[in-house]
Amino acid sequence: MSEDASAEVERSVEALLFAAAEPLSVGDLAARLPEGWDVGRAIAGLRARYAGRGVELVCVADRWQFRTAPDLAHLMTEERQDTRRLSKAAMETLAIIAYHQPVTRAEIEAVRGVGLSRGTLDLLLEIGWVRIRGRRRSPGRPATFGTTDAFLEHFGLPSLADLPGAQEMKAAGLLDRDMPHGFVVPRPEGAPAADEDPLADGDVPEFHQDYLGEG
Amino acid sequence: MSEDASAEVERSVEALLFAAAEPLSVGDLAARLPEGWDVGRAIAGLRARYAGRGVELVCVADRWQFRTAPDLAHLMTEERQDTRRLSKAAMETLAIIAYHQPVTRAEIEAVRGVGLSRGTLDLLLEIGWVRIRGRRRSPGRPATFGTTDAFLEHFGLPSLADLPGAQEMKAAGLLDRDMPHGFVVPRPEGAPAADEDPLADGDVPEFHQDYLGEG
Amino acid sequence: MAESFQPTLDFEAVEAAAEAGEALVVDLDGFEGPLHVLLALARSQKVDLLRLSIARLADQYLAFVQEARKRRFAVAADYLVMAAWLTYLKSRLLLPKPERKGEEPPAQELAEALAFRLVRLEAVRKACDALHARAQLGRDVFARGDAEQVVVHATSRLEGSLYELMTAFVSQRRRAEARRYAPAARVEAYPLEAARERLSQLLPDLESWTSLGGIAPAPSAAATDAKQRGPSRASYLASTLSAGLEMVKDGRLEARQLQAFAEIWIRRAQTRPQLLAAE
Repeated sequence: MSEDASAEVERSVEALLFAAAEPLSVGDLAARLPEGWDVGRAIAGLRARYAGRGVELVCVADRWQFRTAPDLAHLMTEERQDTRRLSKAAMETLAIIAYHQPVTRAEIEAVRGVGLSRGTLDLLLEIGWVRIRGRRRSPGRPATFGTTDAFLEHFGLPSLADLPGAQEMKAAGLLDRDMPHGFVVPRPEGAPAADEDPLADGDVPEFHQDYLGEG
Repeated sequence: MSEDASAEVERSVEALLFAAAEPLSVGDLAARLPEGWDVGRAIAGLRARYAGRGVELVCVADRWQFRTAPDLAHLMTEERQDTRRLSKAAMETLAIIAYHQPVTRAEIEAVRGVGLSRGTLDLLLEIGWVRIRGRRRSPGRPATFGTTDAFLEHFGLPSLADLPGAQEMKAAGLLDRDMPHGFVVPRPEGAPAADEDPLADGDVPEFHQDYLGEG
Repeated sequence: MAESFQPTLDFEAVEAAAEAGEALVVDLDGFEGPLHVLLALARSQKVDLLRLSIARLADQYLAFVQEARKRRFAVAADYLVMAAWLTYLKSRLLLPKPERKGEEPPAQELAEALAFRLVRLEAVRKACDALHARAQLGRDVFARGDAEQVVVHATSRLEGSLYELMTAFVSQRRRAEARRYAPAARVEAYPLEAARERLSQLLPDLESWTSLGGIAPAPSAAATDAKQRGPSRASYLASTLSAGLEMVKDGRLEARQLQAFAEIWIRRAQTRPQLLAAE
């Protein structure tokens, strides 16, 4: 592709990403551009071009979006939204779900050593950062929770693998579902490792069963 | 002002303009930046930087905003095509116009035996399958309707003479039951009929007179 | 470690923990649960959590719970469960080593498991901080404030086939046909009077069985127009039958039919005396 042509791809991708309200995937972009245009290369070019500028091109949830540079946050007083300050319990629950997913309610409780109030999960589901992923193939078929793309977008993460410290935690065995040595006291719950069934259509777990009844 | 400092002003203005929900004036920008920052120069710098890119900094009513480049407007539109069917009434009206042309509104109603809703003719005219051919040389000089080339193209007809006649209708099994009394498939008139004046320039039929008032 | 296990020194233990740099306010609301308290206490030991002195941690925790109960009446049950379990664990840790295998996991393993849980909770805490420190959308970084929506041009393509056009034409014509009321098309009937008169004239000649169809007048074949043609064949037949049945009733005519829809035969009535004689 000639110099001119690739410049044209770049500015087209720039315009599309700039105009969009939502992050766009390479596929989204390609679908709106003539066939054969090298979107990936254009994105790489744009990333370099915007590096260090007031606006940067970032990858969130495997999609691309222009965002203001983080160090300029202090200027954005007008735009700042009243973000709900999550309680410590909610934030820890979110972190456990993010790092340990798919994770059941009982497993969340095991990590924190304390029961999970129903409102906490409700809140995270309502914000749209957490979703019910499926069901664990274990007695009672408890619902498993995971995070959403909106979670990745909010925290500016390209993917779950980019969760801060996730690699270290995994290496240290901290993300293993089983407690070592069958640690059972004081809360006797060590869910057996089993696979997860994806949530089937219409298989919406009932709150009483899945949030309260299990564990 | 040093090079670094003016670059900082530029990227701050860039971020503010990007994130703002509406265009910002120089005054708006200055109010949100530390005192003494040269907003005008930053804007000039940004204009130059974005010139020819996919996104441009434009001034609208003394306010500044980023807009996608005008030549990329086609990317901001999405063509979506959905197919729909003509209503039964519209299809029948089309058939009458096709076979009986040139035909006035009153004649269409006489053939169908029911009044013609304004929307039906409007729709056919809007689709471009029906046109006003001229005026009947009769009291009130009603507009005459006929089909267009687009109609022939859509139905794959080389000419009006190729409209299927009674034989084809019989072959299609449409006349199997009892043939309607005195069933004749009229030959449509492509050329102006003897009692028809072609539409002269500027002789735009008025709705009330030609679509509704007559008959 | 063992020397600090003195119930009377509880208060000092909490203070010691606080002095160790951990702002350990005795307020249960500040903690999510016993594990969080343990984590806060463990941090005060300033060692790798996996090399923690569990016995010392147990003492610190018991002191904390004691203090909490001193100031408040209600302490959540799980805090007490943890206290009881820690007391048990500590006593087992202090027991001389040789333990019978197979009964319960060795105390050291339980202690390690507890340490692991603390490490895991600590990791979650750190993850929380790391997440919180990230540039969050709407708080630290911002997307386009005035997004240009993609304009959707919906062009609807009309579907229509010649077959549909033909169908529409025919069905419209059929409806027009059904609507048409044509009084001119009324059927002209053969008057009953005429049939009666004609049959009376023919009666003397009807010596033997003659078919009704043969007697009824035929429509004029010469006429081309429907109006000139006069009554239909069916009308001639019906009126002639009707007149014939009247004459049967009067005793002047006889009629017979072998079966339904078969030909109807008529003849002049035979005289009654002859009939009687015959019987």
